Amino acid sequence: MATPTTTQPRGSAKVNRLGLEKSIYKGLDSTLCNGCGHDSISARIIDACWELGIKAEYVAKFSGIGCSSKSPAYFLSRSHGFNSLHGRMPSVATGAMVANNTLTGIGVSGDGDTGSIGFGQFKHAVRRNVPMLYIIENNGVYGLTKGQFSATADVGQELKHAGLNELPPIDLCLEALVADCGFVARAFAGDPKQVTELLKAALSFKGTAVIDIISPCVTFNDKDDSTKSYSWGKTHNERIFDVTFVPSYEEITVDYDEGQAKEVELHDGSKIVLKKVDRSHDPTNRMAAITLMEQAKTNQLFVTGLIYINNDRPDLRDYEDLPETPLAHMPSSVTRPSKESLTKLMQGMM
Amino acid sequence: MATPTTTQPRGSAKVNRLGLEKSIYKGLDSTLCNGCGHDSISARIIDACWELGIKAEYVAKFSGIGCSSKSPAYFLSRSHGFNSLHGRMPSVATGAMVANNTLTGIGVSGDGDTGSIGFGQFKHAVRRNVPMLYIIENNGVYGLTKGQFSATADVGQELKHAGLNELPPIDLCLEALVADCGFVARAFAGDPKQVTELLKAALSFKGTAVIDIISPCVTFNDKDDSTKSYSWGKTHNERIFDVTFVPSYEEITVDYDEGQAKEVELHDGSKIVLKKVDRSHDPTNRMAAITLMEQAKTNQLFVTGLIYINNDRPDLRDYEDLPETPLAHMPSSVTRPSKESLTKLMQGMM
Amino acid sequence: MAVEVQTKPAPAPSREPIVNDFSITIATKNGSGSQTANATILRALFKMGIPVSGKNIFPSNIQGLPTWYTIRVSKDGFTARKDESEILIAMNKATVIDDVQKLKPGTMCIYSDGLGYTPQRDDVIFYKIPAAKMAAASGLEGKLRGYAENMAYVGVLAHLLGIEYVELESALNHQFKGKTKAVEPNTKTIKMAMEWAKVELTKADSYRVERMDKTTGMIMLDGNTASALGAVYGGVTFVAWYPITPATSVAEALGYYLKQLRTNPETKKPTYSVIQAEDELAALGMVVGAGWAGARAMTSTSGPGISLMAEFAGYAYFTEIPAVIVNVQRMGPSTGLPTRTSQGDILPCYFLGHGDSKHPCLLPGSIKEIFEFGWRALDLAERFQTPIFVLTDLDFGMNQWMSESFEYPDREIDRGKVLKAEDLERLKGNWGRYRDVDGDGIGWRTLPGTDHPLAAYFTRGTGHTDRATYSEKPEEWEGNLERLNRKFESARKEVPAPIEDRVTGAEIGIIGYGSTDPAIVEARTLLAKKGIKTSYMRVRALPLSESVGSFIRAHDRVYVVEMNTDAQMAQLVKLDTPELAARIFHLNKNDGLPLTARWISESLQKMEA
Amino acid sequence: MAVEVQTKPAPAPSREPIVNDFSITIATKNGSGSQTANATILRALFKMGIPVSGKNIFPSNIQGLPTWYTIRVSKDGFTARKDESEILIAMNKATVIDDVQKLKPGTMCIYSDGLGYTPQRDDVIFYKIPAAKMAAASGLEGKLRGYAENMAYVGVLAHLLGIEYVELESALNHQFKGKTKAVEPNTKTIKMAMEWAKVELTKADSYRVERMDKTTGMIMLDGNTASALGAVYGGVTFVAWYPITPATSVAEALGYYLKQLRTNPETKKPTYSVIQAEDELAALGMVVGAGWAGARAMTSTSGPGISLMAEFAGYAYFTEIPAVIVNVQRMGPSTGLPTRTSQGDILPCYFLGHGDSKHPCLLPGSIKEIFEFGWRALDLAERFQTPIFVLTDLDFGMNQWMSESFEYPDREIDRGKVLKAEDLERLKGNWGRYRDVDGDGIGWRTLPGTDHPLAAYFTRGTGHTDRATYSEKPEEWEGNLERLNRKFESARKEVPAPIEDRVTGAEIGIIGYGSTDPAIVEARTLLAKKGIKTSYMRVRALPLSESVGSFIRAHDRVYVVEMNTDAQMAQLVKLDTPELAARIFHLNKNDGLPLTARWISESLQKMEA
Ligand SMILES: Cc1ncc(C[n+]2csc(CCOP(=O)(O)OP(=O)(O)O)c2C)c(N)n1
Ligand SMILES: Cc1ncc(C[n+]2csc(CCOP(=O)(O)OP(=O)(O)O)c2C)c(N)n1
Ligand code: SF4
Ligand code: SF4
Ligand SMILES: [Mg+2]
Ligand SMILES: [Mg+2]
Repeated sequence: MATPTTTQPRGSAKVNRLGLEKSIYKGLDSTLCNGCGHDSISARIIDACWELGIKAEYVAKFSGIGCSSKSPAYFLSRSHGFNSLHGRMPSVATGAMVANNTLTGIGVSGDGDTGSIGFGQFKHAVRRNVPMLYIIENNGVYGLTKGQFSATADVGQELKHAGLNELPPIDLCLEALVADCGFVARAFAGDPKQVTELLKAALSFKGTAVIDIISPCVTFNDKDDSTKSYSWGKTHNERIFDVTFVPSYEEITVDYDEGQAKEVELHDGSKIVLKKVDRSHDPTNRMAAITLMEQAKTNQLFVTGLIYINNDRPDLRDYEDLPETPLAHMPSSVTRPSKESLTKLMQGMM
Repeated sequence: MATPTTTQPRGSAKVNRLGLEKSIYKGLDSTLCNGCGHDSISARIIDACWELGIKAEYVAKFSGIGCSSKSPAYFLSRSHGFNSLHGRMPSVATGAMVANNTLTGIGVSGDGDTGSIGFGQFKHAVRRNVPMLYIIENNGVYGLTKGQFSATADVGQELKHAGLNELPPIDLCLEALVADCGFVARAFAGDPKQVTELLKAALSFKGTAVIDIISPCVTFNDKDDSTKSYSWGKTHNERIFDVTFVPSYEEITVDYDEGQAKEVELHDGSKIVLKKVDRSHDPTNRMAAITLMEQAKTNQLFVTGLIYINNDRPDLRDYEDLPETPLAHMPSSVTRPSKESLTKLMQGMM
Repeated sequence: MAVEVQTKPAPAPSREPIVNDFSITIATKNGSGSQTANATILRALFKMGIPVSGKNIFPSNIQGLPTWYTIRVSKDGFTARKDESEILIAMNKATVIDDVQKLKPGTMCIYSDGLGYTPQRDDVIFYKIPAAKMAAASGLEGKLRGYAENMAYVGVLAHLLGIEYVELESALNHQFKGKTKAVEPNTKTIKMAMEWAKVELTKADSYRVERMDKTTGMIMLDGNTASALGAVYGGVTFVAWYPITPATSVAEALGYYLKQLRTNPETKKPTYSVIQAEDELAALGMVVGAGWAGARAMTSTSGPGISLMAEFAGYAYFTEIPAVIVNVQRMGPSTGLPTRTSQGDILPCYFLGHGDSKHPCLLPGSIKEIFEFGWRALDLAERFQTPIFVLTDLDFGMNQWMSESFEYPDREIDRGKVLKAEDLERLKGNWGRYRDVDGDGIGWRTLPGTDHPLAAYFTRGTGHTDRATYSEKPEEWEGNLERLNRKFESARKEVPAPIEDRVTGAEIGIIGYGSTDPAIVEARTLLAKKGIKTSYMRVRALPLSESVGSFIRAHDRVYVVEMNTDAQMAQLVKLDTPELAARIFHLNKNDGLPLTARWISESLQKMEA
Repeated sequence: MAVEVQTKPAPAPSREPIVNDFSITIATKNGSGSQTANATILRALFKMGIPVSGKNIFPSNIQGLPTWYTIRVSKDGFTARKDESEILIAMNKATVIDDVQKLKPGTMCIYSDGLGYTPQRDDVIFYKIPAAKMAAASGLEGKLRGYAENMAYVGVLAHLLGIEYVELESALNHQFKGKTKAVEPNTKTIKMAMEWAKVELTKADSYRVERMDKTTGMIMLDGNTASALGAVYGGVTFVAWYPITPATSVAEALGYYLKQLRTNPETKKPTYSVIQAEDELAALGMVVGAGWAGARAMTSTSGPGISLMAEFAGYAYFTEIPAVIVNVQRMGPSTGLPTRTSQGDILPCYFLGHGDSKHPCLLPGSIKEIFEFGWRALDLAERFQTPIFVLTDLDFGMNQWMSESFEYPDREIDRGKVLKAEDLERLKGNWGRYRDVDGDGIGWRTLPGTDHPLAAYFTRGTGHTDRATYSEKPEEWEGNLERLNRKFESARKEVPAPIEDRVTGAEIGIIGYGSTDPAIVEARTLLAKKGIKTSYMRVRALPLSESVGSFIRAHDRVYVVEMNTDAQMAQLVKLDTPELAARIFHLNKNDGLPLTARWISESLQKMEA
């Protein structure tokens, strides 16, 4: 599953631009089931961070509860991790990202964690534009509690114990869009190249970047007719773009025909190059993105790629007008007003 | 504010088809502020129920917490009321509507109640298609706690203490649409005719009928430049239709030009007649509805009327395959299986 | 086939056969399908008339982490966990060294050759079995082949202990509901393994089983099934729930049995509704809504769900809406150990909600009682118009227990005080929702949809008069709260009373509850052997019965045995009988494993010393 | 103008002037703008050097329902509520009859002619004032005219009691920050009313005020402002909150003062962040996230919010993340009486969360202490790496109190045990997040972003080793919980100790806490007058100090005075000192109104009898 990309050090280079080997970006051994989609996403996160030369010490990992939410233990062992409560990752990440504005945030959640119990927090975090990568490892099922339906299960989906699902699915990309998310993507865990490139782009995005990754649960929901299975994914994955991420410190070397590709520049000067594959879609057009997702939902299409990007929204750190020094490191001399100020206040209250 | 409609008893008739005077449909005296939009909505609920000849004893009223959520005390005193917890009206109504499938449910919530703390429950209730009228009395502010921003406040909205809002608003109609709601409408509390007709239509709808009613808070958010103020509403209210509701037991007498109106028939045989007013909009087209709301949100347009209607989704009572006898009245002879059945079970476990 | 048997005789001196009195631990990996094998052994023993119990010590993981299944075989009928096992079946490479380490001298170990393990102890009898080869010979493929490995140890164990093949076969038939296709490959492997063992192994240990008649008329099942059945026979009509270990199987069993027992035979329609909510706040919200509208409504959850239900629990307490909340306790605080047992939610449930809230809690102490309290809880909830918590735990809920057969409810379903339209007619509408007309603190309620112009009232979490209208008046607030306390006192008398075993001459009393009962019962026999007489009171509900006081008064020292960190029941006992506090001692432990008789008896002796 | 003055002399025999010792109740409607008027009276009296306190008894409504504002004037410095007022200003038609009914003989009532009320009692002195007319004469329009009616009673009262006009004027200037445009219409009306009263009224009552010097150096403010200021001077850097009465003004004051005091003068950037969350679950989640990342983080809420915070509180307890939660208590259970006071969340906060969770709670007993505990709570949270609850209540939080000036914190900000990159270098990475290296149960933590390859650890609500890796091992679980209990015991010694006033020869002890302190202090003087000596211990935190036990031991009977239904503190005291339980008595009342000295003293005497 090696994923050669433009940003990876060339040739036989075993170290990235920080001079680190990829193994440095690993985590503990996974305790998920063999073949679980979540594990391949962890591998892609490791790839992306290594390739980008991200300093893991400045990354904070967040998750809720579920098999998916366990995965932050399985990548970036040099990063602080916060395995929070079921559905509450968004609020925790909000607090942490405001407390220290130098951190890069990576959140991993599940479809149950985000779509059911955490739905409100998810929508509000997106609305606030909390600067973080928000990955949903979407398997249409509750893995850790052994196979109940999640809210992303398709109508007609069947599970061993839970039977047949009749309720319409929540489409988390559509939900993110409607909540004014500036970076919305969908991918398939079984498509390593696309996942890695999207992760890299998302990690450079300023604001909440939501990636809904269909990540098969091999134990409870991998029957061929499930839209969240490997075989469905493999046969139905319809990439709208061939995505390539070009970090700010590299030249674009990927070649593409004019007119067939679109370049989107991010705040930090990096670029996303989108080569059109099949249908024509303008990811900078919000209405087009909504329409695409709505169609995909109605027709059970598995379109993947960068659905929407908008660089223009302020993020939460802008809204909060954060100073350069992280709140976490604000010295006491700054945080405790002077004795005189108190005396003055007291006089005003006399 | 009397609202003559086709369904109201003609002439000087003081009683409806159940032979009841309108006063029977009143509630206690309101304790809301003079001029509060919520009170005029209560008056419209009274109108609608009286005009339809609904038997109040079979209605259950639900609400969360807020000024808006107090209002069920101020209409239909013959109906049981359930003033629940902040943001939790949807779950309570879900349980009650399943427990007794003969009840008509009227829920009243606020923008804070539904859009902040109750956002997840709102979306999930809509997804389940809980059979009920779900009114949001939307004033863009927390009234009862004295003037904080709610999540529907527009960018640039100013409040005395809270300052300036910078976060993008949640559009509750759009949210309902995306959650597969089959009846989505927007109205203005200062437009009695439209509110009443929409309420009547919603009360006859099978499934969740969401009406987002802009309902000015005269105490905390009625400045002219607020999109939730009376003056804004009056000047910007752009009705997309002239809505008339014709109950099943009446003939259509309202006249309209062919081609200029659309008739939508509901499950119970009643009809909604929509006379086009301004822009052309097909309320049976989901994508059109989403587009309209998205446009309205982006351009701060105040389009009102029936945004979307879809009679085809099963409601929660269908999903649950409820029997004719309400669960609440299931006799013990039915609910306690026989002694023999237990003996047999026990033998199977020996 | 290469067979290795411990040749040096183990240093066990006597070699007298040990019959029907030992524990077996089967160490495997999670998700390896060993449950069927273990259940087969358990059931075969059970059907041989031998008292057994089976406990699964499993990780919070789906596949791959270590799992230990323990079967206790006890001619005396003890079902508590024991500190050690005499027989180890080692099937997990990751733990085999540790697992063997824990064995006492003279015990035995069956291990798979697949582990690449070489025994390092000579005071334990080892039997190596070619599990993988046997499984290959089964002709099964893929995952199923792994499962067959498990049947290999079943066969070998059966041979060594003398478990009857016919009982193994019928156990498999029972599990697979007679589906030959599923049963056959398993029986085939078992037979093969038994044959192999007969030929290749020399029995060097002293453990055996023998048919008895101690399980006649008994059933075997897990507590969550009992919970579900209790509710089914209690006439539950509405269930809302959210998945959480170890409570999930309550709702799943409800779904299963309701479908079976409560589908209208004519219309094929359910006479109930089960909804998977989006979280626990919504689950209890739905239950409260349904209970208000007149359904018999319940939910099931565990620790984190309890925390999330706090606001609604307080609401239902104050607005007086019936609701049943089954809490299958797991280890907390926080996410804690989701697959380990504890009794840590006694205080949190009793006082759930802000302000002065409190709730009756039922504390079943056996599987049979879980069934009984399943239906009684629904009656009590409607009678007292209040949330009723039923607290079991993971040990009860998810493990296999032998139990007396359940008794059909001995009284009619109690729907509590509900006024119908005709009652209102009779009363000429002169009623108040929260009026205490009967002196028990319980008002009469009406249900929405009641066809009477004066039936309606307005339910609110805010202060109210006895006619349910809004009130902030100090006297009315106080009066209402006083009535609620009166109602709580009425409940004290109606909830299941403690069960006592007073022993004449005993200075020591033991108070216990819930799943620790089997360990306490056994500990008392251990203590008795040491000449220490003990009385025993098993409390079965909160608020505590007044008889707790007289029990304490009758003894010099009373030990409250429980499985939590903060001695929660001991605290409540002291609160109710402060004047006796000096006699009350904490005997609590909370490491995730069910208490053992030995721990109780030794700790008590230490404290006595 | 028509003036009606009580002509028949009231039956008061002596007619000695009553100076600086009475209460005034102003009965109005919510939203009628009377706050300004009442605050003006209060402040003018305060600036005349007379001890005063002001309490608003208001409804959960924005406009129209009855509101009573009570001003106590007490030359002896008592600030507790009194059971009755001697002066009634009746401005609300809906309540005037009831309000007058409550007056004792010999007292007085000023009422507006707008009520259409005719006095029915001849044992009370009535003054009718043409408030509407005076307001009309003010020249103000609309809403403002209504407000002017309020200034009419200010003027009349000022005349009758002798409140100095200059102080009224300067009070208005203080309130309107000197804005003449706002001040003027009010002073105009006051002057007019004073003039009118001088001419038209004959003083028939005996109440008057006289300048004193008892408030020099004192400040006047509400407790929520004190809370906010405490946090500001405690160096708070992150606040997340959700609006709820009566806690909202804590966050609002935080916003106000942080902006003023903590904006970087050069960059104009805030050195803090305040976020209005979508609910209380998110509010505490944000605080926990921020605290984990190293911010000094807090939230403020009330009852329902506490319930919703249960899961996160347990999480933060178990993962050991600092957080401060200010709970401005209101009446529960459930929505209860959102605008009435109570001390009903003692148990719920102490035990918040499922499993064996518990939390230090600070219980400030004065406005000054609210400020002090505001900053100390942040220190304690970071020192003990745990949630710290600060419990005040509506009475403290939203009412106007006179207070000693606040003292600047007497010690450096304590950021607790945090390892930096250089520390890790020194330790060669040999550290464990949950390792008890100092014997106080508190481990060392690192913050995310620490530039050292071994700085990271994984925070989880599940069982963990002292290196924060996942563990289900029984010994590790137990060991961790034991350490947490050790840490809790360390906290017991560090939280604010009780304050005692032991009286020699006193058989009776009183234990109290929080906002009931003024009533207890006054009650003790009443009791002393009856010859009943009492000692007093004001507890200031949970877990309870060990000195509580010795206090109880030193007295025969100890009364725990509190304002809740279930005598929650008394329960905790008993739990900590069960051997003394027989001496501990409950003296609790919970009707939504602050306790009065008379109630305490009479109830105690009744119980003594
Ligand atoms: C408050 C609470 N309720 C329930 C649970 C039990 N629980 C653990 S994981 C989970 C669902 C996880 O599903 P998803 O987010 O889809 O993750 P997956 O395991 O499928 O990756 C649930 C319900 C919990 N931990 N906390
Ligand atoms: C759990 C909880 N948190 C906070 C509150 C306080 N509260 C009462 S009403 C309200 C907001 C109401 O706003 P909205 O729903 O918009 O209703 P409005 O008053 O504007 O009609 C809040 C936050 C509460 N009652 N419960
Ligand atoms: S149960 Fe499913 S989601 Fe969980 S680890 Fe296994 S495959 Fe992955
Ligand atoms: S505060 Fe606003 S929302 Fe509340 S009653 Fe008054 S006008 Fe209505
Ligand atoms: Mg999932
Ligand atoms: Mg609002």
